Amino acid sequence: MIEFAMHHAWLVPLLPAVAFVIIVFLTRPWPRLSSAVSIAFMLASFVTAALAAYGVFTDPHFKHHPLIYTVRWFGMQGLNIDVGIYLDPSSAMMIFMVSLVALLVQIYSTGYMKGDPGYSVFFSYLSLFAASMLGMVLSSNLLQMFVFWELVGLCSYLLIGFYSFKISAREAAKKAFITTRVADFGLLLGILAVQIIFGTLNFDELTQMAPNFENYTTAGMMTLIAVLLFIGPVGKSGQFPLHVWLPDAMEGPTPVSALIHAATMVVAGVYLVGRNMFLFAEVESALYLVAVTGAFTAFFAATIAVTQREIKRILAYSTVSQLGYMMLALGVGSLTASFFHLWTHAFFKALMFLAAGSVLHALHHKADVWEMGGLIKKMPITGWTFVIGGLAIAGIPPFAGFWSKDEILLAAYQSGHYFLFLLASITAFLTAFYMWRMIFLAFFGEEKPENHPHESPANMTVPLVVLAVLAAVGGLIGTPSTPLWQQWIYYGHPHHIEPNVIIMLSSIALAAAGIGLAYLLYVRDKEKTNAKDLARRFQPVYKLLYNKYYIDEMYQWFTRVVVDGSARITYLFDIYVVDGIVNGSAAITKGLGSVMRYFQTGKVQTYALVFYMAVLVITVVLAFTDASSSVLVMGGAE
Amino acid sequence: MNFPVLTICLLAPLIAALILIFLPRDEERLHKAVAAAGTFTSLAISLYVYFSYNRELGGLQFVERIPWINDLGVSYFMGVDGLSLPMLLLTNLIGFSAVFASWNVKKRTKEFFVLLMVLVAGVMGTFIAQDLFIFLLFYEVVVIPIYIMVIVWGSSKRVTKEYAGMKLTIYLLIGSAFLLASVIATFVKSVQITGVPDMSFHGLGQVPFPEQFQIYMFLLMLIGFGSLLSMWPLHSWSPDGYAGAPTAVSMIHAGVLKKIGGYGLIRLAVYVMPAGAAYWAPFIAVLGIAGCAYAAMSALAQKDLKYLVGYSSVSHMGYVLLGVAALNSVGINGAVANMFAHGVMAALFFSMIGFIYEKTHTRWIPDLGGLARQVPRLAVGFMMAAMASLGLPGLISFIPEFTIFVGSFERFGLLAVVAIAGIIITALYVLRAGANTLFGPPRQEYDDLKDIKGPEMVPLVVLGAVLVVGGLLPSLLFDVINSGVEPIMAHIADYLPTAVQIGGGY
Amino acid sequence: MTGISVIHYVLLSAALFSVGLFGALVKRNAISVLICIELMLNAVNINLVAFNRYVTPETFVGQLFSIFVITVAAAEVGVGLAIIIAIFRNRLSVNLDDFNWLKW
Amino acid sequence: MPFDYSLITTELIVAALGLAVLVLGLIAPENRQKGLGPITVLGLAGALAAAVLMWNVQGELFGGMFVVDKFAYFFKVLFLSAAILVTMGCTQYVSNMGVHGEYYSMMIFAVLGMCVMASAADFITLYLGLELMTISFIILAAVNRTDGRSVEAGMKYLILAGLSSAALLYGLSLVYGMTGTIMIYDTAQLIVAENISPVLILGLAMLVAGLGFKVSVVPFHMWSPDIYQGAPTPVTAFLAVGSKAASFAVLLRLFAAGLNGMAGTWAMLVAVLAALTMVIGNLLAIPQTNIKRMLAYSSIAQAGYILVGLVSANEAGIKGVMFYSFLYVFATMGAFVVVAAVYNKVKSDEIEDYAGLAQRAPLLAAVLTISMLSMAGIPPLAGFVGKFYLFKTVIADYFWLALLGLIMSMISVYYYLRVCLVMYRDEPKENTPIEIPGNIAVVLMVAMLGTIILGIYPGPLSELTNTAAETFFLH
Repeated sequence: MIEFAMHHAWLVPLLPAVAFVIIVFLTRPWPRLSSAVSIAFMLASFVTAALAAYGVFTDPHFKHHPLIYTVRWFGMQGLNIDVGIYLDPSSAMMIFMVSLVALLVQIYSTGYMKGDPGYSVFFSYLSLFAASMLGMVLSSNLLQMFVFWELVGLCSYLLIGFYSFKISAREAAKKAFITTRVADFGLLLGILAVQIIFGTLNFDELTQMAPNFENYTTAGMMTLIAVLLFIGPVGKSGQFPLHVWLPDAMEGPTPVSALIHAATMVVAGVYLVGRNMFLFAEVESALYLVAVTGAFTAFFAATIAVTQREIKRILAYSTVSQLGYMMLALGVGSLTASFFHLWTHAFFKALMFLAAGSVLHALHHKADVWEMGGLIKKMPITGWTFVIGGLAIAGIPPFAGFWSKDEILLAAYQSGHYFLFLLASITAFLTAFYMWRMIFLAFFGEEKPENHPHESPANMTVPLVVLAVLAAVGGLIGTPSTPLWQQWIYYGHPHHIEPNVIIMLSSIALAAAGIGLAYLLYVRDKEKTNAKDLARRFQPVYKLLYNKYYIDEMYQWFTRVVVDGSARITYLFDIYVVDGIVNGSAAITKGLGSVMRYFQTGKVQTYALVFYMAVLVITVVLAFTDASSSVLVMGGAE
Repeated sequence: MNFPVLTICLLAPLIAALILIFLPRDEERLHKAVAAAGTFTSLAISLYVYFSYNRELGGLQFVERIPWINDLGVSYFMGVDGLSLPMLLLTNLIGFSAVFASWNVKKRTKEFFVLLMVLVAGVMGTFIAQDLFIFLLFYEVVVIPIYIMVIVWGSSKRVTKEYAGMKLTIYLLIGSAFLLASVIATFVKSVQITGVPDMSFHGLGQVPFPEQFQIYMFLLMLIGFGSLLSMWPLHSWSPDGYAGAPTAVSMIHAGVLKKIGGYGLIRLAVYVMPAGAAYWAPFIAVLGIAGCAYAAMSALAQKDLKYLVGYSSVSHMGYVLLGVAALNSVGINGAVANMFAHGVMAALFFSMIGFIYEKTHTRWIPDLGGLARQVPRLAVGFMMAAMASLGLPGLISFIPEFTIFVGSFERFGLLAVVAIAGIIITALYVLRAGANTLFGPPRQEYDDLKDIKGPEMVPLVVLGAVLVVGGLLPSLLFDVINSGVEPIMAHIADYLPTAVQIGGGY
Repeated sequence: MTGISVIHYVLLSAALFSVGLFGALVKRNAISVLICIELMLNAVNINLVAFNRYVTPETFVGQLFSIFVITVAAAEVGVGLAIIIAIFRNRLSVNLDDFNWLKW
Repeated sequence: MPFDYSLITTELIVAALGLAVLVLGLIAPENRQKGLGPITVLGLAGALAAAVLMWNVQGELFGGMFVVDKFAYFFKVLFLSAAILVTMGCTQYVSNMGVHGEYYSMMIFAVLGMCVMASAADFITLYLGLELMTISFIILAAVNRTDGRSVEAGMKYLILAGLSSAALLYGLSLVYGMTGTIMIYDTAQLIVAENISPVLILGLAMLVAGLGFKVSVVPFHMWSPDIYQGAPTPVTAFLAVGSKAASFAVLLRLFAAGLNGMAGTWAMLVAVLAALTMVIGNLLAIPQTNIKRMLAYSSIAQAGYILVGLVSANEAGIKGVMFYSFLYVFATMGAFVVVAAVYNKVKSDEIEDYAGLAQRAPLLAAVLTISMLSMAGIPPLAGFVGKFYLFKTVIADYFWLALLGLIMSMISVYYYLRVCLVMYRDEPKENTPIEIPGNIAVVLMVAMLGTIILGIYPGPLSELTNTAAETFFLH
């Protein structure tokens, strides 16, 4: 059974794809049936994934010898591409996590999306997404990965724009697609360079070649490749400066935000960098770039999150920030820490999104946390699971987030990038603060009389509970005392970082301080005067943060003025210059014709005159150009 | 002699046209049925040929050869190889779909379908003719039917249909004058050199033309085929022409007719004049790249859907040129595959735009919006075409583009990056168009639109299926193409600049 | 006869031809123009006869030719006059400048 | 010296027919005059049969003044076919005109003149044939006495033809003076590149002008638009085909055979004139609004293309000229018969009155379109193959000429398509279909099928012209 699952791991992505096809072509008119099909296939996929993962994690052989099955996809002289599966501990972990979260989100959606006219379509998209995401995780080469990478992007586009009749959703979807497209341009270039330089895109072959890259190319080129490859993840994982689409992506239905824009798709970038660690590891500078980008993004997004008011936006910026953590970990060389955080983050962030969805569901999509309050009384399950998520993300032991975040801080510290470590630590404080600011504002304090919240139905709360459990205990597999994680998921050789008590304690302290500050400002201070006062006192800073550093505006300006402007200029050039030449020559031809026709006067003698003038001209020209006739003699007559 | 499969394939639409001529004027449904039957026959035959073609063997198959004009060394020489086969299939896919995309034509249907059948047969002929002269006979068969179809059934927007039709026709004809001149010169030169007239592509390919001669001739052929392929800056007929043309013509023109340019460039110019190709390749690459970027930028400024797709197709043809210019196996494979992919995609795009125009009477993007709610199936077709246009993996156009990028990146390095950047702009305009047409708040005036159904679904189903199947199983396409490209590459290998050592360029 | 050679005849013929041509170009009356054309044909006849005399004295080819020319010219004039009558009936004019319905 | 008069069977038949028709026209009662058309057709068909049957007979008459070779037969077949087509296709037009006897007899005499021209091997025969044809055409142009335009055309043709004959004769006399012979094939031996005098050059220029006038080469073309427009349509058609082809036959005999020795002098001249002719003919056709006038300019352009065949002055070139002339018969006849048929109904030659022709008479519209496109040289119609044969002879030495010719022929599509535009796009002014009588339909089908078949399968005609061209230099 396990054996079967491992050797048929392609079933994992295929099953949801089948569900997609069935829903689109057969069951679309029957919503309940569609969701049943979707969930059934997802469950099958999850079981297969779990079995396969179990198989991998029980045989240490796979630590160094991934299970690879490939078939030829297409090829020609100079370019041969396979498709296949690449099953190693990392991908096993990912398929387990992705299929699990996807399954839970689908179950949750049966409640959340109830009655929506696009119910069936929604489930078909979710299935397609799951298929693509799982396919990407299992990819055995870069091109295949890129294909699925784009497909998850497509699903993201479709799902963000699910309420496409809303202009904001439409624009957000477009923005997401285009922003990631810009990034994918870099990724594509990187892939092309790899193909041309190494002649293959297969991970197993590249893994062998990368350490000896001097045989193929220069270190500079190698760095360039790594940087190009990294651009893709910058877009997909919402790293600065291409993070702008992710908060807007919250226009999609909340289950989508949970699944795609928190737990799975956005970590694809992290996964891609991790998967290609063999390339990045060869070039120090590229790795450093990853680290800096990650750390800065983490901090930067956290500062924005502090001032935001909409519940999903806060979560979105928090996601950006957490993704920054993961990148930082990769950058400092710790695949272990990065993927560990990826793992825990998936659970607690999905949990928080789903809980937020539950809140929105109850409040009829009123999103501003300042207009909520005291929800925990009416919505205990949602509230308490949210609190668990909050504890996890803030880094309070023994919740999952603590262990993974600690691992990252530790890795950063030990890599010697103290500044990055400092930035990460501050971020930890900010994270705790803004998260708990939100929790306190939304769930505690006074109830707002205009709200009539009610607890969500079981199909929504059950996934919450499951995720809450995972968020609580999911980190226990990687504690210093039970370093299971560290033994399985690593790059090169297992990390045996000595736990550093000071760092551990300081991170707890920072988290506690953040929560405490939030408590002081938003619970103790019933009127929130201090908070408002602070905002007023630091008005410019507050505005800057609240407006997300005006990056969106800059991009908009760039698109509107530079891109559209040059497009307009090109077009005008086209119709007036390029086409002008064409029309001009046509006009000249026609004009010549209509002018010359007037030589045809209709008078016989004009014609005769032209006739004999021509004879004269021809004679003269021929007599003067023909060499043999230069002697003026009458040859035949003499 | 074998059963003349290809001739029958070629004649089926012509026979349909002949039957149509003798049908009464007002039997509209019958006209459509006959046209559909004719194109379906061709489609079925070409599918049969495509899948029974022996890929391992490669080379010309289904050959028919009858001496035709002895003093010119012309023979009625039909056959398919890996290069013509996808194009043959493409022609018939689009021809068949075009009949159904024209299902709502009400005006003078008899003439319309007669001309359409001639059009399909003409295009098909160019792809299966293996003799240069016969190729030329078919090359311009289509020009006049197209003109008449544009002026009678076309639409006037930014430019009048009369202007569009005339521009399309005269532009392409003048381009072809250069081609004809070079063909005549090539023929005369080949007789001078070998003493035996032979107009088959293969025969001409064996003639050792002097290098200088090849260089001149290649330039002329490039002008000829380039204008048909809407190579920048010879592209300006294309957006206007497509905008003026009726749906079926836009489909066939953008879908396959244009591809004759790329096909001819490979089949004739590169194959017969390899030294010329090697000489001009960087120039072609620059034009191709300019075309990609320039047309993509122009497309971004468009508000009329047909203009948008018109410019977009110019941009995509830039990729084809780039692939050809790479002059390596990968690049040319990609170029041919991209022609196929773009053909399917453009035809689908134009047919969907045709339906939108038919139903809403506008193609002006700001006047549209929210159609996804009112006509969901139409929206699906539109989005599929749009996604294929921006090169979404999983649809047919990604792998060809990728292949072209590999081929050209290898040869031209940084230069190719500009073209690859075109994918961003493409995404921008395609998504904008999709978003502004299909999404957003539905408009009241379109509330009672009828979604496409019945025969109208055929283009979406046929072309959409090809989009997806070709995207998932690119080897279906590439194995065939490769079997045609390899011999060409082997043939011209001696003339090519020494291949860039892998990685050596950096 | 030493003073007169073929050149003189040729020059005479050329002069006659030119006079005829000049007349044909400037005269407005259709009949005058026809007569001028006859002059030009006669110039040709001079040429033919003179060349016969000086170049091929042993045959009569040139003279024969000139007789044919005279005959054909007569036929042409016959047709010409008929047409001029026809057009005069139609337009009440024989002025060539009036015959410009067909132009451009 | 006994002459083998069987060699001129064709001419004899035609001459007899002409006289018979002339007499019949005078004695036949008014209501029987219509019968002259079929008689003419039958008689010409007999002559055609004779010419075809004697294809393999060769020889010469009258001491070499009249040669009978395949080249001559080819052109005779061409003239006779053209005459048959035009007579058959325009019987209605002629009876509307109300002139029968003169028309048919003059038509036949024009054919006789052409046949003589095709066989002419000396200056006298050449001149006689030419004048017989020209005078017949002068009468034909003015044959519609009640129509001012027709008479004006006759008048103009009379004067200009006279002037051009004078130039031709003057040129012939100079050549005679310089060489001492009037036999074309003898001059070939006498004129060599070394002894070209200015007088000979003047003669050459005169010859070019005189014959250039007949084939309407720019700048000797100016008569043709006026006469084509004014003359009755069948006359125009026959003028465009027969007169032009016959003059090309003479032009080839005279230049390619007789003056071959000084080809170095005139080849470039002819090339330049050909180029000018193509350009001017096509450019001036663009703004025309009368279809006959437009076709006149277009036929000027056609002359430019055919002239290309003369530039190389070798067998291939002659073959090209013959091939093109033959397919030009079908194209021109198709076009003009349509014009005549439309005129019968619409009483107008203005292009705008062709509105909706595609709906009133699809066959007429289709034939006109196909004929015009064949003239433009669009594959797969005959014109393309013809151009291929013509331009292939010059492409090595005069590449610019070939390229220009091809470009101009593509530009010509512009004005042809304007006619298509009116015929296909516009709605007809009145909806009554135009009936096409059987004889016209036959002519139209022959023209259309000829154009298409010669385009798709030119092999047989090509071989025929090859053999005919081979006999050209065998004297």
